[in-house]
Order: sequence, then C-alpha cells, then structure tokens
Amino acid sequence: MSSLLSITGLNKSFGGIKATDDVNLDVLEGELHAIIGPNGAGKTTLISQLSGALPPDTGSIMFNGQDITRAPAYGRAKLGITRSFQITSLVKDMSVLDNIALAVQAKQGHSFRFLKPARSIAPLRDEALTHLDAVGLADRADAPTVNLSHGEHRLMEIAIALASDAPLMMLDEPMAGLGPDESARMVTFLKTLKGKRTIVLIEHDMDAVFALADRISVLVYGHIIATGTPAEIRSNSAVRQAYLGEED
Amino acid sequence: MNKTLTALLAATVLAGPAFAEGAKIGFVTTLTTGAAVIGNDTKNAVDLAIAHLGGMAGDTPLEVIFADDGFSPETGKQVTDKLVKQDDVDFVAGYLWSNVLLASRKSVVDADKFLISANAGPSQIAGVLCHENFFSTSWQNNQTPMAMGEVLNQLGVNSLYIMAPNYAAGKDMVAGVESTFDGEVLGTDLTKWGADAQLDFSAELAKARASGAEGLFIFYPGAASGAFFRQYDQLGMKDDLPVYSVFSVDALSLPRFQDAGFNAVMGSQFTQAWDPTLDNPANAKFVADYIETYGSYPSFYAAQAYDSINLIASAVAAVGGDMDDKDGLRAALEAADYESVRGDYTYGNNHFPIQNFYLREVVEDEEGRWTTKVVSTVFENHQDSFASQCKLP
Amino acid sequence: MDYALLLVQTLNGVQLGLLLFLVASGLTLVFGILDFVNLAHGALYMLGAFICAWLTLALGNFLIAMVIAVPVTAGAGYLIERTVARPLYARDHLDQVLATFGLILVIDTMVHLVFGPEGIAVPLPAWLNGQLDFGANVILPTYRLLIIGFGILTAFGLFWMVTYTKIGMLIRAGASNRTMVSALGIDIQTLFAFVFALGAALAGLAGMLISPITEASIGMGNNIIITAFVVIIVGGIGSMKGAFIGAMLIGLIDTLGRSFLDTIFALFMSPAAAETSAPAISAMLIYIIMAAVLAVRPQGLFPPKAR
Amino acid sequence: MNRKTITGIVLLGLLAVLPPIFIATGNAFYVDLTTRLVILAIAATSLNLVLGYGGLVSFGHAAFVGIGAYAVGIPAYHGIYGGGELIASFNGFYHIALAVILSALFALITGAICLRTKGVYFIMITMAFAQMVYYLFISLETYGADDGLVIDLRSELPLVNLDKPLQMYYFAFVSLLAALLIVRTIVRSRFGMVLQGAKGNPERMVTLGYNIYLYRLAAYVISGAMAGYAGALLGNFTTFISPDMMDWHRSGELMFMIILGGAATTLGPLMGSAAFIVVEEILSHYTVYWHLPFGLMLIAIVLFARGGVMGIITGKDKS
Repeated sequence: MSSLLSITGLNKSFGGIKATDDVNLDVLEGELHAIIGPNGAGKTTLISQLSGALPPDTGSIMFNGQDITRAPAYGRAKLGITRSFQITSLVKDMSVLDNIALAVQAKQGHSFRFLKPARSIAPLRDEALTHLDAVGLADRADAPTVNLSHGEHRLMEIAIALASDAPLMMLDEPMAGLGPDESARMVTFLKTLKGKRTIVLIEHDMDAVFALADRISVLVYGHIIATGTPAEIRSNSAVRQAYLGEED
Repeated sequence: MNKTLTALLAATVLAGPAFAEGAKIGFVTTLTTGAAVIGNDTKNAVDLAIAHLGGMAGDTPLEVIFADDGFSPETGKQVTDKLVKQDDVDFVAGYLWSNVLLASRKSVVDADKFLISANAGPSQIAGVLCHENFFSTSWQNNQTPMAMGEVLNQLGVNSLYIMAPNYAAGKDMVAGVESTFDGEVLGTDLTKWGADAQLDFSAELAKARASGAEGLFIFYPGAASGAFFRQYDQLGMKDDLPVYSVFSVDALSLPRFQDAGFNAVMGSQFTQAWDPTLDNPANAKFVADYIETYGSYPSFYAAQAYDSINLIASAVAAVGGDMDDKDGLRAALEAADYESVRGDYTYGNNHFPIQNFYLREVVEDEEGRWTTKVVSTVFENHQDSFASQCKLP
Repeated sequence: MDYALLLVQTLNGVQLGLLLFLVASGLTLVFGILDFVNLAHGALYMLGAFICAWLTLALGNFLIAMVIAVPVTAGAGYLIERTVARPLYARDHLDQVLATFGLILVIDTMVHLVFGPEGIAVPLPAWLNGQLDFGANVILPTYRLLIIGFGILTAFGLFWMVTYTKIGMLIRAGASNRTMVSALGIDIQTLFAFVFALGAALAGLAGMLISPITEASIGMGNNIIITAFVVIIVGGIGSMKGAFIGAMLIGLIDTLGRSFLDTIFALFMSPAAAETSAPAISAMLIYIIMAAVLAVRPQGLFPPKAR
Repeated sequence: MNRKTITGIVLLGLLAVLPPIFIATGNAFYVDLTTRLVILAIAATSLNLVLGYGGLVSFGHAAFVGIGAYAVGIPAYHGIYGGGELIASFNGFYHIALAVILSALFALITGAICLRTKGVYFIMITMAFAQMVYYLFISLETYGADDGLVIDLRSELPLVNLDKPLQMYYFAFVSLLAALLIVRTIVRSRFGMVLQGAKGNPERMVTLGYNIYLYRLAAYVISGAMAGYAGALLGNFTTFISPDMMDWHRSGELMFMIILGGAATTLGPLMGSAAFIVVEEILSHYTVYWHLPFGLMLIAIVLFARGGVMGIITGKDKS
C-alpha cells in the first residue's frame, strides 16, 4: 500500500512550548491509523496543522503526492481531507439535515447558486438523508440541531465526514463524552467504514483504539515515540513506560 | 405594530385636512444640540412678538409652530417638509444656518409658500437662487464681513489671517471680508462645523500666529466662539494678533464670558446691522420687554426673529387675513411696512434688506452687565453685491 | 520650513495624542478585559466634563472640582455597569453596540436637560491661564503643557498599575484568560465593575482636562469616541502599549494634517479647493491609516497575547 | 402561517393601500413618511442579508446609501449647472446603474479588506470606511461639501414620474417587494445556506471545503449594491443629499431597525423600519427631547426583548 498522507519533520511551537516536535508520519491508503498519547501531547495541534487551521513552523505535509503544507484549510478539504472536531462543531441553529446537506453541497462544489431553494433540491436532500440514515439519525432530520443530545451530535459529525466523501477522514476523539452504549454504537459503525476510507483516529478510549486500529502512533510531548501495529505498540517498552504505564 | 399603524391611520382620517383659519407660521430653528442656545433665544423673541401683537395680525389670528432642525441640513429639510405638507403653514420662517436654509428652500417655494429667513443669508439665495416668495429680515451673509473689511482698512490693518467654519455661511463670510479688505490675506482655515464641530483650534491658531499677519478675522457663531476666545486668550495672542470678528460675540456669549471672567473680550469691536442701543421706539420696547421677560439682553438672532414675525403680521393684516391672496401678501412683504427694530429699511429686488451696518463695541451697562453699543455707522443703506445676479425685477 | 511652527504643532499633536490616550486607555481596558463594546464611553467623557465644569462654577476652583469629579464620574460608570453593561457581557457585540448607542442618546439628552444646551465655560486659575514663551516664536499655553504633563503622568501611572500591582496582574490575566481568573477564585464581577469604573474615570478625566479649552458642550463625546475606537483598533484591542502608540500616532497625524496639508495641497490645486479639502482629507487620514494597518495586521499593531 | 408572518403581510398590505388614502384625506405628509419608511426598509433589508443571515455586523452601511444618493445628485447637478459632460444626465436608468455599480464596487474593495478581520474589528473597520466616505464627500466643494447638495431635478424614468408623490411611493414600494424577494431567494439558495452556515460555525464550513471569505464577500457586495439602490431612491425622494446621510449614527439606526424587527427574518427589517419611523414620529411630535425616551426604549429592547418587535408580537423570547 502507498502512503496517502506523508508528514516530514513537522514542528510547531507556541511561545517557548513545543507542541509538535519533529513529527514524521506516514498514513497508508485504506488504513485506520490511530494516534494516541496522554493529555496535552499535542494531538489536536497536529490535526489542526493537517487540516490547515494552524500553519506549521517547519516541515512538510504531502497528500496524495501533493505538497499541501501551505494550502488553505478550505483547499485541503476540497482535495479530500475532512475532519471532525473534538468539541462538537456543528451549525447549531440549522436543522440536522441542513448540516449534512451543507457537506454534500460542498462536495458537489456548486454553491455560488442564488436562485433555487437549497431545501428543494432533491439530489442534495436525498444524499444527505442517506448519510443520516447510515448513522441512524434519519428520523431526526428536521429537528433543530441544538435539540439533539451530545451522542447524536457526535454521530452527526460522522455523517458529515461521510457526506464529504473525502478519501482521508480525521476523527478527533469521536467517543469523547459518550456513554458505554453510544461508544459501542460508534465502534461498530467505524468498523463498517474500515477499508472504505483512510482514517486518522485520535482517541482516548484504549479499548476502542486497539479494537479498531490497523496501526497506532504514540505521541508524547509533541513527538512520535513509536508507530506500529496494535500488537507492536502493546509490547513496545518505551510506550509502556511513557504512556500505558500511567493508564493502569 | 399594525395596531399602531391602524391607530395612526384612524387618527389622520378623523383629523381630516388641516383647515386654515387665520395665518399659520412654521418657525424652523435649532432646539437641540449646543446650538439650541441660539434657537431658544429666537423662540423667546417669536413668543414675545406674538405677545406684543396680542396673537393677532389685524383681525386675523396668528399661529406659530416651532420645529427643530437639529443643527443639520437634512433634518431641517425634513421638518420643513412636514410644516409645509402636514401643518399646511402659510409662512415658513426662521433658519439660523445657511446650509439648512439652502437645503429647505426648494420644499417651501415649490409648495408656493412664503419663506422668511430670520438669520441665514447665503449668497446663492441672494443671487441665482433668488425667489419671489423669499424674504429676509436679516442680511446677506457677505455684508457684515464687508463692513468689517472696511473697518480694517480704516484701522490701517495691512494683512489678515482668516478662520471660519466650513459651511455655506463660513465661506460667504470669508468672501465678504476679502471683497472689501485692501490688504493681503495670508491664510485661511475652514474648520469642521455642525453637530460634531471642531472646537480645538490649537493647530489653526499656531498657524495664524506663525503667518505674521497683523489681524485675525474670525466668524464663529454660538458655542464655538467661547472655545475660540478661550484658546486665543490662553495663547496670549491679544497683543501680537488682534482679533476682528463677525457674529461671534453676541448677547448669548457675553454673559458666559463675563461669568468666566474673560476680560479680553471687553472693548472688542465687530460689525452688525442691529444693536440693542439703536434709537427707535420699536427697538426700545423690544429690548426692554425682552430683558424683563427673559432676564438678559436679546441677541441679534432674537431681534431678527422678532422682526420676521412683525413683517409677516404686517402682510397678513394688509390682505385682511386672506391667505390665498399670494400677490397681495407678496406686495405687502415687499413694502416692509412695519416697525423694524433696526429702523426703517427697504427691500432690494432679491428681497434682502437695504440697510445700515454699524460698528459695535463691548461695554458694561449701568447694572454691570456686559453688552454692546454702537460706535459708528460703517455702511449706510447698503445693498448686497449679489442682487444684480437675481433675475427678479 | 518653519521649524518653530513645526515644533509647536508637534507639541499640539502630542497634547491631542495624550488626551486621546486617556480616552482610549479606558476604552481598551473595558474592551480588552470585559469584551464589551462601549459606544457610550464618549458620553462618559462628556459627563465628566460637565460635572467638573459645574463643580468649578460652584466651588470656584477647577483643580478641587476635578478631584471631586473624577470619583463621581467613576461612580456614574459603576452605575452604568450595574444596570446596562453587566447583563450584556454574555451577549454578542451587536447588542452591546445598540444598547450603548441608546445610552448615548439618553446621556446626551439628560445633560441637555440638566445643564442646558449652551455648555459651560470653565474658568481656570490665573496661574494656569497664561502662556510660556520659549523664544524663537515658540509660545505655548501653560494649560496645554499641563495636559501634556498630566497625560504622561497618567500614562505612567496606568503602566505601573497594569505591570506591577496585583489588580494590574488580574487585569492582564483577565484580558488573556477570563476563565483562569475566575478559576483562581477572584470575584470576576467586582473586577469587571472596577475596570468599568476605572475606564469611566479615565474618560471623564480626559473630558475635564479638555473642558477649559473647548468648554463642556453637548455632543463633545461623539467627536472623540470614534477617534478613540480608531486608536485602539490600530493599537490592538486590550493593549495599553498599543493604545498609547496609536493615540500618539493619530494625534500627530490629525494635528499635522490640519496644519500643513492645505499648504501641500495648494501646490497642485486652487487655494480655495485646498482650504476645503485639506481638513476633510486630514480627517480621512486617520481612517486610511486604520484601514491600512488592518489590511496588513487584522489584529492591530500590538495584539495582546492569545486569549 | 404563524402570527409573525401574518403581521408582516398585514403591514405590507397596509403599505400597499394607505398612501392614496392619505392623499384623499389631505395628509400628504404621511405619504412622505411612508416613502421614507419604505426606502429605509430596503436599506435595512439589504443590511439584513449580511448582518442577519451572514452574522457580519457592518457598522458602515449608511455609506452605501450615501454613495447611491450622490450617484443621482452629481449627474443631475452637472445636468443643470454644466461641466462634467461625461456624467451629466437625468436618465434614471443611468442613475440607478451608477448607484448600484459604484456601491457594489465600493463594497468589493472595502469588503475585501474588512472581511480579513473578525468580530469587533470588523464592526469598527466597516465604520472606518464609512467615515472615510463621509469625509470624502465633505471635501467635495463642488457638490456642496458639508452643506449637502440640492437635487433640483429628479431622475427621469419611462412610465413613472418621480415628481408625483404617489408614483414615487409606489416605485419605492415595488422596489421593496423586489428587495424582499431577492433576499428571501438568496438566503434559501445553496449560496444562502453556505452564508448562514458560515455565520453559525465558520470553522466547520472551512473544514467542509468552503472558502467562506468569498461567500461573505459576495454577500457583502450584493448587500452594498442593494443599499446603493436604496440610496438612489432616497436621493430622488428627498431631493437633498448631504454627507450627514453617511454618519455613523445612520448606520447605527439601520442596525437598530433590524434588531427591532428581528434579524434573519424576511420581514423583520421592514417591521423594524416601520416601528422606528412611527415611534420617532410620535415621540418627536411630543417633545424635542424625544431622544431620551427613544434611547431608553432602545436599551430596554436590547436588554429585555431579544427577538425584537417580532418577539414581542409572537410573545416568545427568541433567546
């Protein structure tokens, strides 16, 4: 398998603190690559640099053989990178369906259209409904987003990621704040996605990570100390010492 | 919301068209912002004039509706429109500010009403924009500074620096003094005017001093004059750059100068078409009753407003209250057959007064109040220089 | 080149700049820490001027009046904070703009009703009313020099307070991280009320200082508030240093523009046109500078550290 | 249909039939009042597109109105007094095109800069640009500078004679209907969905691949052009224009009208303008100090009635 996303020598510091320290990482096409690490290890900072929300100080990011280090955030999304947010990020005052439809619309790329009411465009609506159905929220389509529960918001995030049809999905803690049942539902769902999309998953729930990931990278103080299969990571002494040891 | 509109509608329908019984006068002046001090003075004078007339012009009752121009041409025009269309007045009088008058002129004359300026006298309305239904009870803007230019020549002032607000009247004042002044004008500063007028003149005064001029001519009506004289005094410029002003020292500013202990103004001279000491019965009555009623000397604004009501009343009486007799009213206005506080005057073809201009001086009256007296007559029966541009016969 | 004139005008510009700094510092404190857009800051400037002017006439001494008027204005600020500002902290800026816009109308009209429309001329003690002659045509009013001195003193005081005192530390912390301050167990409401009252006092102080020059007049606050906003936007909201440098920049540009622009314009247009356009263009200059600064640095020249 | 929409439609109906009744009953002045109301409603509706739906608090919209008004006044001035042969004209189509194009162009240039900033910086930089235009027109000696410019002859259009108050009114009223329809269509379109999405959550929209800067700029230009059109109407209606029209207070009033009527609703700006004009008219009838109750009302509405007049009518607090 070739690598879809290739990160070389990425650095980012805030003031004197190094949030990202010489990160080198290859995400292979089709794999589910989990990034784990203790709180404050710089996982979200890393995702933000990959999605373009934060510019890196040095280093390069290649996607599909293209240098995207300095590409604007919306440009990366167009190239096929999508992300979900650690803290749910939805358009709260719109309906559930509208949120998903905006993602479908973004993919279709015809948004400088001023005349036809968006809600009456069948292809937009229907596709959005399909994705809502996929995450089991079809019956809530017309509800205002604010009225949904936290768990449902997380599922909406996934539906949006699905709708964007991006080859690379970056999921920032999709299980955060979910109850055991909802977590299980999410894990099942992510399993069905495996192989269809390349996924970068940041997650604290170790059971979920080890159940889902093809490969795992461990980030500590902004530096990747190990990358490997779940089994390799389990047995890696440096990881056990730096990270897993604390978890127990 | 719709209830309010319905109510409004009902009210207007019930009220029906305003039926003219007697003569209606709309009086546009400034009742808000800092310039309201002038507006209130004119309002007092109008009230006094109505009281003196017993509310009647001959057998016809007079009604005055006041409107606030908010010191802005736009608002002034709006309230004028309302007076003309809603209140259906026969005369619109007042107008302190030349720019407000210029903005409102069309609304009044297009509706075939009479427009009586009690203060503003912009050059345009005296010249190309003159109109048969426009009359002034003040002066054309350029005249007073022309008189001052003449005084400067007599005093032997050879060079001048000029400061005035940047609006229609300010520009007329500058043009006026430049037209008669024989010496050299070394610099002119026009400063921001209106509700957000510039009141800190440090930069301009420094320039004036550095210019080396022998005199400083200024025009700052209302509150701005206080700020100006204060800063002029603080810079100690009295000895090296004497100030010559028009419309900047008046009965409104003098009591405040006195309160603030501002002695530099005592003895200062300026030109004007009216003074409280002018010796005629109408003026004596007006000044005495004004002081008695309101506790202070009337300003020239008040005098002109007082005149405007009396002029209107004379015309209304002449036609016996028939407000539809426009020609009769016009002829009566042109005759200016009333007791003006400035003494008798006649109208030129552009309906601006042909009148005297005096040099006035700040003095203390017997009760210790600061006021003015006439020093000399600068111009006799002076007509403005724009009358020739007016197409009226 | 007339160097004496240039020097006098520069000092005039510095004086205007310091006055602007007093207004802008209060605004930037309120804005930076409370995240509150207070359009009525200019109305407090006017209120301060009127209170002080009235007290001066009542007590017969400008300096004593000022000593009383500053805390009174702070009290007025506190009252406004309690009634209008506090419920709006959690709202968006639009609500704050509109409510304080209403506040301007209310305060302006109240002052008109209470003190009359004509404004109040403030007499100065004789020793302040004169001028100092430095020779070579450099003559400056004593009082303007006093404003310069007072402005510098207040600026130092503010910097000292913000940098070295406990309340200053809280203010700095509050500007960058509000939740942290409340997490530290500081009564954030009291801190906010204090900052608002301090801002009002600074605005009022500026109004008091200018009133012996321009008189206390209705609407005087509306002239300065927009300029003060320009100052803090150029300087970077919440930054005391930015407010100072922005104020000096705007003060100098405004004064020097008014002084020399007509001469420059007269080189390539008629003197009459130059006389009219020069003041307007110099008024435009400060907005052009603001647009230029924001086009290059959308957060202003000295944005405070990330929130 | 909810009460809100019904109230709005009733208001539109009243506006459609009232003016002839005003004339018939000899209250011509109220035609002026409603014309002003309708024109301001167009300006407020245009602002609502960016402020209500786009979440972009533009504090300088009066500048567009002013530019539109001068686009009528300046050609008319040259038409009468000569000079400027290139622009001298009384042709209404030319005036309107000029108003729309110039204000759109101004919106494009300033929007490109303003939209780089966020939050309060955006509020203030839009205001700064408006002040710039304000001072620019003050410096134009030929066109009256501070004193303003009297438009001696109105724009000439086929079929309508703007000198006739009723025709002027209905021309404005039809324009208002068009403006309402345009904004309603835009906000429901795909473009409008993106604009509203960018208001609700800009970060998310960027992540989806939207260059929200471009969408906002487009909305800003459309809004500016519409406000310019309103300005052209206003110039024709008042026949007097002055830099005062662009003062920041005027921009604040437009914002207030939207909040009063309810932002991000089709008829909100119209309701707000109506309430604003009527309240102003009633209060100023009773006292020259009407700014005091007006200001108190403004504060009270912001503090206690977030949904604006609409909120009061529907009896629901939007927050």
